[in-house]
Amino acid sequence: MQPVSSRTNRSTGELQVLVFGPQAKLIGCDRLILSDVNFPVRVDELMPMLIHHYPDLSASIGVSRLAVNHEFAAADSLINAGDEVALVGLISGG
Amino acid sequence: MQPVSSRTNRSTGELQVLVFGPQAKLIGCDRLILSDVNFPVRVDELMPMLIHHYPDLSASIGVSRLAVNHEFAAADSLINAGDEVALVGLISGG
Amino acid sequence: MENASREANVRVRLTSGPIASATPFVLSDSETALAGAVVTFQGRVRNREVDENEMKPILGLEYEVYEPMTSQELHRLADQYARKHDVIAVDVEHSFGFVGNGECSFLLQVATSHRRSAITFVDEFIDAMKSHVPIWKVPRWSMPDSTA
Amino acid sequence: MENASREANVRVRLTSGPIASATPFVLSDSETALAGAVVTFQGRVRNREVDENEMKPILGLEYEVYEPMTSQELHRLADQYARKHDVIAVDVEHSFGFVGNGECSFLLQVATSHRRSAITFVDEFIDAMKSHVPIWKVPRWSMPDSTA
Repeated sequence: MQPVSSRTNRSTGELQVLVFGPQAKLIGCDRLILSDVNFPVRVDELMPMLIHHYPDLSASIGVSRLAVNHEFAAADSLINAGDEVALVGLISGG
Repeated sequence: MQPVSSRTNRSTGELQVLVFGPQAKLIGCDRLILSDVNFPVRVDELMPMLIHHYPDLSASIGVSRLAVNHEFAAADSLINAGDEVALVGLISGG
Repeated sequence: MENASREANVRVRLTSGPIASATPFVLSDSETALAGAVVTFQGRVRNREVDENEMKPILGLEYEVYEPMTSQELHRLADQYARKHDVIAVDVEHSFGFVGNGECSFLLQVATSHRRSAITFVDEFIDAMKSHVPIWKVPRWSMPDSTA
Repeated sequence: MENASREANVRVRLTSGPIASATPFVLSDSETALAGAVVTFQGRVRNREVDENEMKPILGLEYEVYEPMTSQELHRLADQYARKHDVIAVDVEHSFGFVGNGECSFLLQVATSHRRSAITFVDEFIDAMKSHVPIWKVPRWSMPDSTA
Protein backbone atom coordinates (compact mmCIF):
# COMPACT_ATOMS: atom_id res chain seq x y z
CA MET A 1 0.00 0.00 0.00
CA GLN A 2 1.18 3.54 -0.74
CA PRO A 3 1.65 6.26 1.85
CA VAL A 4 -1.69 7.88 2.51
CA SER A 5 -0.52 11.32 1.58
CA SER A 6 2.04 12.45 -0.95
CA ARG A 7 2.98 15.41 1.25
CA THR A 8 6.10 14.44 3.19
CA ASN A 9 7.13 17.82 4.52
CA ARG A 10 9.07 17.43 7.72
CA SER A 11 7.79 19.29 10.78
CA THR A 12 7.22 18.86 14.49
CA GLY A 13 3.94 19.43 16.24
CA GLU A 14 0.81 18.12 17.89
CA LEU A 15 -1.09 15.09 16.62
CA GLN A 16 -4.70 14.45 17.58
CA VAL A 17 -6.11 10.95 17.28
CA LEU A 18 -9.89 10.56 17.41
CA VAL A 19 -11.16 7.82 19.70
CA PHE A 20 -14.66 6.37 20.06
CA GLY A 21 -17.01 4.11 21.98
CA PRO A 22 -15.63 1.97 24.83
CA GLN A 23 -12.09 3.30 24.32
CA ALA A 24 -13.28 6.90 24.60
CA LYS A 25 -15.29 5.98 27.69
CA LEU A 26 -12.23 4.30 29.22
CA ILE A 27 -9.95 7.30 28.89
CA GLY A 28 -12.70 9.85 29.45
CA CYS A 29 -12.30 11.88 26.28
CA ASP A 30 -12.83 11.61 22.54
CA ARG A 31 -9.34 12.44 21.29
CA LEU A 32 -5.80 11.48 22.18
CA ILE A 33 -3.25 14.27 22.00
CA LEU A 34 0.44 13.72 21.36
CA SER A 35 2.70 16.76 21.35
CA ASP A 36 6.11 17.14 19.70
CA VAL A 37 5.47 14.50 17.04
CA ASN A 38 8.00 14.46 14.22
CA PHE A 39 6.09 14.40 10.94
CA PRO A 40 5.83 12.36 8.84
CA VAL A 41 5.34 9.54 11.33
CA ARG A 42 4.76 5.93 10.34
CA VAL A 43 1.60 4.17 11.57
CA ASP A 44 3.63 1.43 13.27
CA GLU A 45 5.71 4.06 15.08
CA LEU A 46 2.63 5.87 16.32
CA MET A 47 0.96 2.88 17.98
CA PRO A 48 3.64 2.41 20.71
CA MET A 49 3.55 6.17 21.36
CA LEU A 50 -0.20 5.94 21.99
CA ILE A 51 0.22 3.06 24.44
CA HIS A 52 3.02 4.94 26.19
CA HIS A 53 0.90 8.03 26.73
CA TYR A 54 -2.41 6.21 27.28
CA PRO A 55 -1.59 3.00 29.19
CA ASP A 56 -5.32 2.33 29.75
CA LEU A 57 -5.54 1.54 26.02
CA SER A 58 -2.82 -1.13 26.10
CA ALA A 59 -5.35 -3.96 26.49
CA SER A 60 -7.38 -2.95 23.44
CA ILE A 61 -4.78 -1.46 21.11
CA GLY A 62 -3.88 -4.90 19.78
CA VAL A 63 -7.35 -5.16 18.23
CA SER A 64 -7.32 -1.57 16.99
CA ARG A 65 -6.35 -0.11 13.64
CA LEU A 66 -5.60 3.43 12.59
CA ALA A 67 -7.60 5.19 9.94
CA VAL A 68 -5.93 8.10 8.17
CA ASN A 69 -8.20 10.48 6.29
CA HIS A 70 -11.11 8.00 6.59
CA GLU A 71 -9.27 4.97 5.22
CA PHE A 72 -7.63 2.14 7.11
CA ALA A 73 -3.88 2.69 6.95
CA ALA A 74 -1.19 0.04 6.47
CA ALA A 75 1.59 -0.31 9.07
CA ASP A 76 4.11 1.45 6.84
CA SER A 77 1.85 4.35 5.86
CA LEU A 78 3.07 7.83 6.66
CA ILE A 79 1.02 10.30 8.66
CA ASN A 80 1.57 13.97 7.91
CA ALA A 81 0.70 17.06 9.88
CA GLY A 82 -2.93 17.91 9.20
CA ASP A 83 -4.06 14.36 8.41
CA GLU A 84 -7.23 13.23 10.20
CA VAL A 85 -6.27 10.23 12.30
CA ALA A 86 -8.70 7.92 14.12
CA LEU A 87 -8.23 4.89 16.34
CA VAL A 88 -10.66 2.18 15.23
CA GLY A 89 -10.92 -0.44 17.94
CA LEU A 90 -13.57 -2.38 19.85
CA ILE A 91 -16.07 -1.89 17.05
CA SER A 92 -19.34 -3.80 17.20
CA GLY A 93 -21.88 -2.84 14.59
CA GLY A 94 -24.99 -4.84 13.87
CA MET B 1 -41.00 -48.39 12.01
CA GLN B 2 -44.35 -50.03 12.84
CA PRO B 3 -47.06 -50.76 10.32
CA VAL B 4 -49.13 -47.64 9.82
CA SER B 5 -52.36 -49.31 10.86
CA SER B 6 -53.01 -52.07 13.33
CA ARG B 7 -55.86 -53.40 11.19
CA THR B 8 -54.54 -56.29 9.10
CA ASN B 9 -57.81 -57.75 7.88
CA ARG B 10 -57.31 -59.49 4.58
CA SER B 11 -59.48 -58.39 1.68
CA THR B 12 -59.31 -57.63 -2.02
CA GLY B 13 -60.46 -54.40 -3.56
CA GLU B 14 -59.69 -51.05 -5.17
CA LEU B 15 -56.93 -48.78 -3.94
CA GLN B 16 -56.87 -45.08 -4.76
CA VAL B 17 -53.58 -43.16 -4.56
CA LEU B 18 -53.77 -39.37 -4.53
CA VAL B 19 -51.35 -37.61 -6.88
CA PHE B 20 -50.46 -33.92 -7.16
CA GLY B 21 -48.66 -31.20 -9.06
CA PRO B 22 -46.49 -32.13 -12.06
CA GLN B 23 -47.25 -35.85 -11.66
CA ALA B 24 -51.01 -35.18 -11.73
CA LYS B 25 -50.53 -32.96 -14.75
CA LEU B 26 -48.50 -35.67 -16.50
CA ILE B 27 -51.11 -38.38 -16.17
CA GLY B 28 -54.07 -36.00 -16.47
CA CYS B 29 -55.86 -36.83 -13.23
CA ASP B 30 -55.49 -36.41 -9.47
CA ARG B 31 -55.73 -40.03 -8.35
CA LEU B 32 -54.32 -43.37 -9.44
CA ILE B 33 -56.69 -46.32 -9.24
CA LEU B 34 -55.56 -49.90 -8.80
CA SER B 35 -58.24 -52.60 -8.75
CA ASP B 36 -58.01 -56.07 -7.24
CA VAL B 37 -55.39 -55.14 -4.68
CA ASN B 38 -54.85 -57.77 -1.98
CA PHE B 39 -54.89 -55.97 1.37
CA PRO B 40 -52.83 -55.51 3.40
CA VAL B 41 -50.24 -54.52 0.81
CA ARG B 42 -46.69 -53.43 1.67
CA VAL B 43 -45.47 -49.99 0.50
CA ASP B 44 -42.56 -51.54 -1.40
CA GLU B 45 -44.93 -53.92 -3.20
CA LEU B 46 -47.24 -51.11 -4.22
CA MET B 47 -44.62 -48.94 -5.92
CA PRO B 48 -43.89 -51.41 -8.79
CA MET B 49 -47.64 -51.84 -9.29
CA LEU B 50 -48.00 -48.08 -9.74
CA ILE B 51 -45.23 -47.97 -12.33
CA HIS B 52 -46.74 -50.94 -14.14
CA HIS B 53 -50.14 -49.28 -14.45
CA TYR B 54 -48.85 -45.71 -14.92
CA PRO B 55 -45.66 -45.98 -17.01
CA ASP B 56 -45.58 -42.17 -17.41
CA LEU B 57 -44.64 -41.98 -13.72
CA SER B 58 -41.61 -44.27 -14.03
CA ALA B 59 -39.20 -41.34 -14.43
CA SER B 60 -40.34 -39.60 -11.25
CA ILE B 61 -41.34 -42.48 -8.98
CA GLY B 62 -37.74 -42.91 -7.84
CA VAL B 63 -37.90 -39.51 -6.14
CA SER B 64 -41.39 -40.11 -4.76
CA ARG B 65 -42.53 -41.44 -1.42
CA LEU B 66 -45.86 -42.75 -0.26
CA ALA B 67 -47.77 -41.13 2.57
CA VAL B 68 -50.31 -43.28 4.38
CA ASN B 69 -52.88 -41.45 6.48
CA HIS B 70 -50.86 -38.20 6.19
CA GLU B 71 -47.55 -39.63 7.35
CA PHE B 72 -44.61 -40.76 5.26
CA ALA B 73 -44.60 -44.56 5.28
CA ALA B 74 -41.57 -46.85 5.53
CA ALA B 75 -40.94 -49.45 2.81
CA ASP B 76 -42.20 -52.27 5.00
CA SER B 77 -45.35 -50.48 6.18
CA LEU B 78 -48.65 -52.19 5.49
CA ILE B 79 -51.49 -50.44 3.71
CA ASN B 80 -54.99 -51.58 4.58
CA ALA B 81 -58.27 -51.10 2.80
CA GLY B 82 -59.61 -47.65 3.70
CA ASP B 83 -56.22 -46.03 4.35
CA GLU B 84 -55.65 -42.68 2.66
CA VAL B 85 -52.65 -43.10 0.38
CA ALA B 86 -50.81 -40.28 -1.43
CA LEU B 87 -47.87 -40.21 -3.81
CA VAL B 88 -45.51 -37.44 -2.71
CA GLY B 89 -43.08 -36.69 -5.52
CA LEU B 90 -41.64 -33.71 -7.39
CA ILE B 91 -42.36 -31.42 -4.47
CA SER B 92 -40.95 -27.89 -4.55
CA GLY B 93 -42.14 -25.62 -1.78
CA GLY B 94 -40.59 -22.26 -0.99
CA MET C 1 -26.86 -19.94 27.14
CA GLU C 2 -29.62 -18.08 28.91
CA ASN C 3 -32.22 -19.47 26.53
CA ALA C 4 -31.22 -23.11 26.26
CA SER C 5 -34.29 -24.86 27.60
CA ARG C 6 -36.96 -22.57 26.21
CA GLU C 7 -39.80 -23.95 24.07
CA ALA C 8 -39.86 -22.29 20.70
CA ASN C 9 -43.07 -20.59 19.67
CA VAL C 10 -43.93 -22.14 16.27
CA ARG C 11 -46.75 -20.91 14.04
CA VAL C 12 -47.69 -22.33 10.64
CA ARG C 13 -50.17 -20.85 8.20
CA LEU C 14 -51.31 -21.71 4.66
CA THR C 15 -52.61 -18.74 2.67
CA SER C 16 -54.73 -18.67 -0.46
CA GLY C 17 -52.88 -16.68 -3.12
CA PRO C 18 -49.92 -14.33 -2.56
CA ILE C 19 -48.60 -13.44 0.89
CA ALA C 20 -48.75 -9.76 1.88
CA SER C 21 -45.31 -8.24 2.37
CA ALA C 22 -46.37 -6.63 5.64
CA THR C 23 -47.34 -9.88 7.37
CA PRO C 24 -46.52 -9.09 11.00
CA PHE C 25 -44.19 -11.16 13.15
CA VAL C 26 -45.49 -10.62 16.64
CA LEU C 27 -43.19 -11.30 19.57
CA SER C 28 -44.20 -11.13 23.21
CA ASP C 29 -42.33 -8.78 25.55
CA SER C 30 -40.33 -11.67 27.02
CA GLU C 31 -39.41 -12.90 23.53
CA THR C 32 -38.43 -9.40 22.43
CA ALA C 33 -36.15 -9.05 25.44
CA LEU C 34 -34.02 -11.96 24.20
CA ALA C 35 -34.32 -11.57 20.42
CA GLY C 36 -31.05 -10.08 19.16
CA ALA C 37 -31.62 -11.30 15.60
CA VAL C 38 -34.77 -11.43 13.49
CA VAL C 39 -34.46 -12.90 10.02
CA THR C 40 -37.15 -12.87 7.37
CA PHE C 41 -36.96 -14.98 4.23
CA GLN C 42 -39.34 -14.34 1.35
CA GLY C 43 -39.60 -16.73 -1.57
CA ARG C 44 -40.95 -14.84 -4.56
CA VAL C 45 -42.19 -16.02 -7.93
CA ARG C 46 -39.81 -15.04 -10.70
CA ASN C 47 -40.90 -14.30 -14.25
CA ARG C 48 -39.40 -17.43 -15.76
CA GLU C 49 -39.28 -21.15 -15.08
CA VAL C 50 -37.36 -24.04 -16.52
CA ASP C 51 -39.19 -26.02 -19.20
CA GLU C 52 -37.16 -28.82 -20.73
CA ASN C 53 -33.81 -27.20 -19.89
CA GLU C 54 -34.90 -23.81 -21.15
CA MET C 55 -36.06 -20.73 -19.24
CA LYS C 56 -39.52 -19.72 -20.44
CA PRO C 57 -41.70 -16.78 -19.35
CA ILE C 58 -44.50 -17.52 -16.90
CA LEU C 59 -47.49 -15.60 -15.56
CA GLY C 60 -47.05 -17.21 -12.17
CA LEU C 61 -47.13 -20.50 -10.31
CA GLU C 62 -50.03 -22.65 -9.18
CA TYR C 63 -49.24 -24.14 -5.76
CA GLU C 64 -50.89 -27.30 -4.48
CA VAL C 65 -50.87 -28.50 -0.89
CA TYR C 66 -52.12 -31.69 0.71
CA GLU C 67 -53.84 -30.93 3.96
CA PRO C 68 -53.56 -31.74 6.79
CA MET C 69 -50.19 -33.31 5.92
CA THR C 70 -48.65 -30.09 4.55
CA SER C 71 -49.30 -28.12 7.74
CA GLN C 72 -48.27 -31.06 9.91
CA GLU C 73 -44.94 -31.48 8.12
CA LEU C 74 -44.21 -27.74 8.17
CA HIS C 75 -44.90 -27.70 11.89
CA ARG C 76 -42.88 -30.81 12.59
CA LEU C 77 -39.81 -29.51 10.72
CA ALA C 78 -40.05 -25.98 12.13
CA ASP C 79 -40.25 -27.43 15.62
CA GLN C 80 -37.36 -29.83 15.03
CA TYR C 81 -34.98 -27.16 13.69
CA ALA C 82 -36.16 -24.58 16.20
CA ARG C 83 -35.10 -26.85 19.05
CA LYS C 84 -31.81 -27.61 17.33
CA HIS C 85 -30.94 -23.91 16.91
CA ASP C 86 -32.39 -22.51 20.12
CA VAL C 87 -35.00 -20.44 18.30
CA ILE C 88 -37.24 -18.10 20.29
CA ALA C 89 -40.09 -17.89 17.80
CA VAL C 90 -40.76 -18.87 14.19
CA ASP C 91 -43.61 -18.14 11.77
CA VAL C 92 -43.97 -20.15 8.57
CA GLU C 93 -46.45 -19.09 5.90
CA HIS C 94 -46.88 -20.72 2.49
CA SER C 95 -49.26 -19.97 -0.35
CA PHE C 96 -51.59 -22.34 -2.11
CA GLY C 97 -53.37 -21.58 -5.36
CA PHE C 98 -52.12 -19.05 -7.89
CA VAL C 99 -49.29 -16.63 -7.13
CA GLY C 100 -48.29 -14.24 -9.89
CA ASN C 101 -44.85 -12.99 -10.96
CA GLY C 102 -43.08 -10.86 -8.38
CA GLU C 103 -45.42 -11.91 -5.59
CA CYS C 104 -44.44 -13.71 -2.40
CA SER C 105 -45.37 -17.39 -2.01
CA PHE C 106 -43.36 -18.26 1.09
CA LEU C 107 -42.54 -16.26 4.20
CA LEU C 108 -40.33 -17.50 7.00
CA GLN C 109 -39.71 -15.29 10.06
CA VAL C 110 -37.45 -16.34 12.89
CA ALA C 111 -36.18 -14.73 16.09
CA THR C 112 -33.10 -15.92 17.98
CA SER C 113 -30.75 -14.49 20.55
CA HIS C 114 -27.80 -14.55 18.18
CA ARG C 115 -27.34 -14.02 14.49
CA ARG C 116 -25.69 -17.27 13.48
CA SER C 117 -28.47 -19.51 14.75
CA ALA C 118 -31.15 -17.52 12.89
CA ILE C 119 -29.26 -17.75 9.61
CA THR C 120 -28.51 -21.46 10.01
CA PHE C 121 -32.12 -22.15 10.95
CA VAL C 122 -33.37 -20.49 7.74
CA ASP C 123 -30.91 -22.42 5.62
CA GLU C 124 -31.57 -25.84 7.14
CA PHE C 125 -35.33 -25.46 7.48
CA ILE C 126 -35.76 -24.52 3.80
CA ASP C 127 -33.58 -27.42 2.70
CA ALA C 128 -35.72 -29.79 4.77
CA MET C 129 -38.96 -28.22 3.51
CA LYS C 130 -37.94 -28.64 -0.11
CA SER C 131 -37.35 -32.35 0.33
CA HIS C 132 -40.06 -33.31 2.84
CA VAL C 133 -43.12 -31.05 2.73
CA PRO C 134 -45.87 -31.91 0.25
CA ILE C 135 -46.14 -28.67 -1.70
CA TRP C 136 -46.15 -28.71 -5.47
CA LYS C 137 -45.90 -26.01 -8.08
CA VAL C 138 -47.05 -25.97 -11.67
CA PRO C 139 -46.06 -23.03 -13.91
CA ARG C 140 -48.72 -21.07 -15.72
CA TRP C 141 -46.89 -20.28 -18.95
CA SER C 142 -47.35 -16.87 -20.44
CA MET C 143 -47.32 -18.31 -23.95
CA PRO C 144 -49.74 -20.87 -25.36
CA ASP C 145 -49.30 -24.01 -23.23
CA SER C 146 -46.10 -25.71 -24.39
CA THR C 147 -46.54 -28.83 -22.28
CA ALA C 148 -50.13 -29.80 -23.10
CA MET D 1 -26.72 -17.56 -14.94
CA GLU D 2 -29.07 -14.99 -16.41
CA ASN D 3 -27.90 -12.38 -13.94
CA ALA D 4 -24.16 -12.86 -13.91
CA SER D 5 -22.93 -9.49 -15.15
CA ARG D 6 -25.48 -7.25 -13.52
CA GLU D 7 -24.43 -4.34 -11.30
CA ALA D 8 -25.92 -4.67 -7.86
CA ASN D 9 -27.99 -1.78 -6.61
CA VAL D 10 -26.43 -0.85 -3.23
CA ARG D 11 -27.96 1.67 -0.81
CA VAL D 12 -26.54 2.66 2.57
CA ARG D 13 -28.23 4.80 5.20
CA LEU D 14 -27.40 5.89 8.75
CA THR D 15 -30.42 6.66 10.92
CA SER D 16 -30.65 8.61 14.16
CA GLY D 17 -32.23 6.35 16.80
CA PRO D 18 -34.14 3.12 16.19
CA ILE D 19 -34.99 1.83 12.71
CA ALA D 20 -38.69 1.47 11.89
CA SER D 21 -39.70 -2.14 11.31
CA ALA D 22 -41.60 -1.23 8.17
CA THR D 23 -38.64 0.33 6.35
CA PRO D 24 -39.47 -0.46 2.71
CA PHE D 25 -37.17 -2.36 0.36
CA VAL D 26 -38.07 -1.02 -3.04
CA LEU D 27 -37.21 -3.07 -6.11
CA SER D 28 -37.69 -1.95 -9.69
CA ASP D 29 -39.84 -4.06 -12.01
CA SER D 30 -36.79 -5.54 -13.68
CA GLU D 31 -35.25 -6.39 -10.30
CA THR D 32 -38.51 -7.95 -9.10
CA ALA D 33 -38.68 -10.14 -12.18
CA LEU D 34 -35.42 -11.84 -11.19
CA ALA D 35 -35.64 -11.77 -7.40
CA GLY D 36 -36.58 -15.25 -6.23
CA ALA D 37 -35.28 -14.66 -2.70
CA VAL D 38 -35.53 -11.60 -0.45
CA VAL D 39 -33.86 -11.86 2.95
CA THR D 40 -34.16 -9.30 5.72
CA PHE D 41 -31.90 -9.31 8.75
CA GLN D 42 -32.73 -7.17 11.77
CA GLY D 43 -30.28 -6.68 14.59
CA ARG D 44 -32.20 -5.75 17.72
CA VAL D 45 -31.06 -4.51 21.10
CA ARG D 46 -31.54 -7.12 23.79
CA ASN D 47 -32.27 -6.30 27.41
CA ARG D 48 -28.89 -7.39 28.74
CA GLU D 49 -25.24 -6.93 27.90
CA VAL D 50 -22.03 -8.47 29.15
CA ASP D 51 -20.23 -6.48 31.83
CA GLU D 52 -17.11 -8.14 33.15
CA ASN D 53 -18.26 -11.64 32.21
CA GLU D 54 -21.71 -11.13 33.65
CA MET D 55 -25.01 -10.35 31.93
CA LYS D 56 -26.46 -7.13 33.30
CA PRO D 57 -29.71 -5.36 32.44
CA ILE D 58 -29.51 -2.38 30.11
CA LEU D 59 -31.90 0.35 29.00
CA GLY D 60 -30.42 0.30 25.54
CA LEU D 61 -27.27 0.95 23.53
CA GLU D 62 -25.63 4.17 22.48
CA TYR D 63 -24.21 3.78 18.96
CA GLU D 64 -21.40 5.94 17.65
CA VAL D 65 -20.37 6.25 14.02
CA TYR D 66 -17.46 8.02 12.34
CA GLU D 67 -18.63 9.76 9.22
CA PRO D 68 -17.92 9.71 6.35
CA MET D 69 -15.83 6.59 7.00
CA THR D 70 -18.73 4.51 8.41
CA SER D 71 -20.90 5.01 5.34
CA GLN D 72 -17.95 4.53 3.01
CA GLU D 73 -16.97 1.22 4.60
CA LEU D 74 -20.55 -0.06 4.67
CA HIS D 75 -20.88 0.78 0.99
CA ARG D 76 -17.52 -0.74 0.06
CA LEU D 77 -18.27 -4.05 1.83
CA ALA D 78 -21.86 -4.26 0.58
CA ASP D 79 -20.64 -3.71 -2.95
CA GLN D 80 -17.80 -6.24 -2.61
CA TYR D 81 -20.03 -9.03 -1.27
CA ALA D 82 -22.88 -8.15 -3.61
CA ARG D 83 -20.59 -8.73 -6.60
CA LYS D 84 -19.29 -11.96 -5.09
CA HIS D 85 -22.79 -13.38 -4.58
CA ASP D 86 -24.56 -12.03 -7.63
CA VAL D 87 -26.89 -9.83 -5.61
CA ILE D 88 -29.63 -7.89 -7.40
CA ALA D 89 -30.14 -5.21 -4.75
CA VAL D 90 -29.09 -4.55 -1.17
CA ASP D 91 -30.12 -1.96 1.42
CA VAL D 92 -28.03 -1.42 4.55
CA GLU D 93 -29.32 0.75 7.38
CA HIS D 94 -27.61 1.28 10.74
CA SER D 95 -28.58 3.39 13.73
CA PHE D 96 -26.49 5.99 15.51
CA GLY D 97 -27.36 7.49 18.88
CA PHE D 98 -29.56 5.79 21.44
CA VAL D 99 -31.55 2.64 20.64
CA GLY D 100 -33.63 1.17 23.45
CA ASN D 101 -34.32 -2.46 24.37
CA GLY D 102 -36.27 -4.43 21.80
CA GLU D 103 -35.71 -1.83 19.09
CA CYS D 104 -33.94 -2.39 15.79
CA SER D 105 -30.47 -0.89 15.29
CA PHE D 106 -29.47 -2.61 12.07
CA LEU D 107 -31.45 -3.60 9.01
CA LEU D 108 -30.03 -5.49 6.04
CA GLN D 109 -32.27 -6.29 3.07
CA VAL D 110 -31.04 -8.26 0.09
CA ALA D 111 -32.60 -9.63 -3.10
CA THR D 112 -31.05 -12.39 -5.19
CA SER D 113 -32.24 -14.84 -7.81
CA HIS D 114 -31.64 -17.85 -5.59
CA ARG D 115 -31.92 -18.54 -1.89
CA ARG D 116 -28.42 -19.72 -1.10
CA SER D 117 -26.67 -16.59 -2.33
CA ALA D 118 -28.93 -14.30 -0.26
CA ILE D 119 -28.27 -16.27 2.92
CA THR D 120 -24.52 -16.45 2.32
CA PHE D 121 -24.41 -12.73 1.53
CA VAL D 122 -26.07 -11.87 4.84
CA ASP D 123 -23.72 -14.11 6.79
CA GLU D 124 -20.51 -12.88 5.15
CA PHE D 125 -21.46 -9.21 5.01
CA ILE D 126 -22.27 -9.08 8.72
CA ASP D 127 -19.03 -10.85 9.61
CA ALA D 128 -17.12 -8.29 7.57
CA MET D 129 -19.07 -5.37 9.04
CA LYS D 130 -18.36 -6.47 12.58
CA SER D 131 -14.62 -6.49 11.97
CA HIS D 132 -14.19 -3.55 9.57
CA VAL D 133 -16.87 -0.87 9.90
CA PRO D 134 -16.32 1.87 12.47
CA ILE D 135 -19.46 1.56 14.58
CA TRP D 136 -19.25 1.43 18.35
CA LYS D 137 -21.77 0.65 21.02
CA VAL D 138 -21.80 1.64 24.68
CA PRO D 139 -24.42 0.10 26.98
CA ARG D 140 -26.68 2.37 29.02
CA TRP D 141 -27.03 0.31 32.17
CA SER D 142 -30.43 0.19 33.81
CA MET D 143 -28.86 0.19 37.26
CA PRO D 144 -26.65 2.88 38.75
CA ASP D 145 -23.61 3.01 36.47
CA SER D 146 -21.37 0.07 37.36
CA THR D 147 -18.45 1.07 35.16
CA ALA D 148 -18.05 4.72 36.11
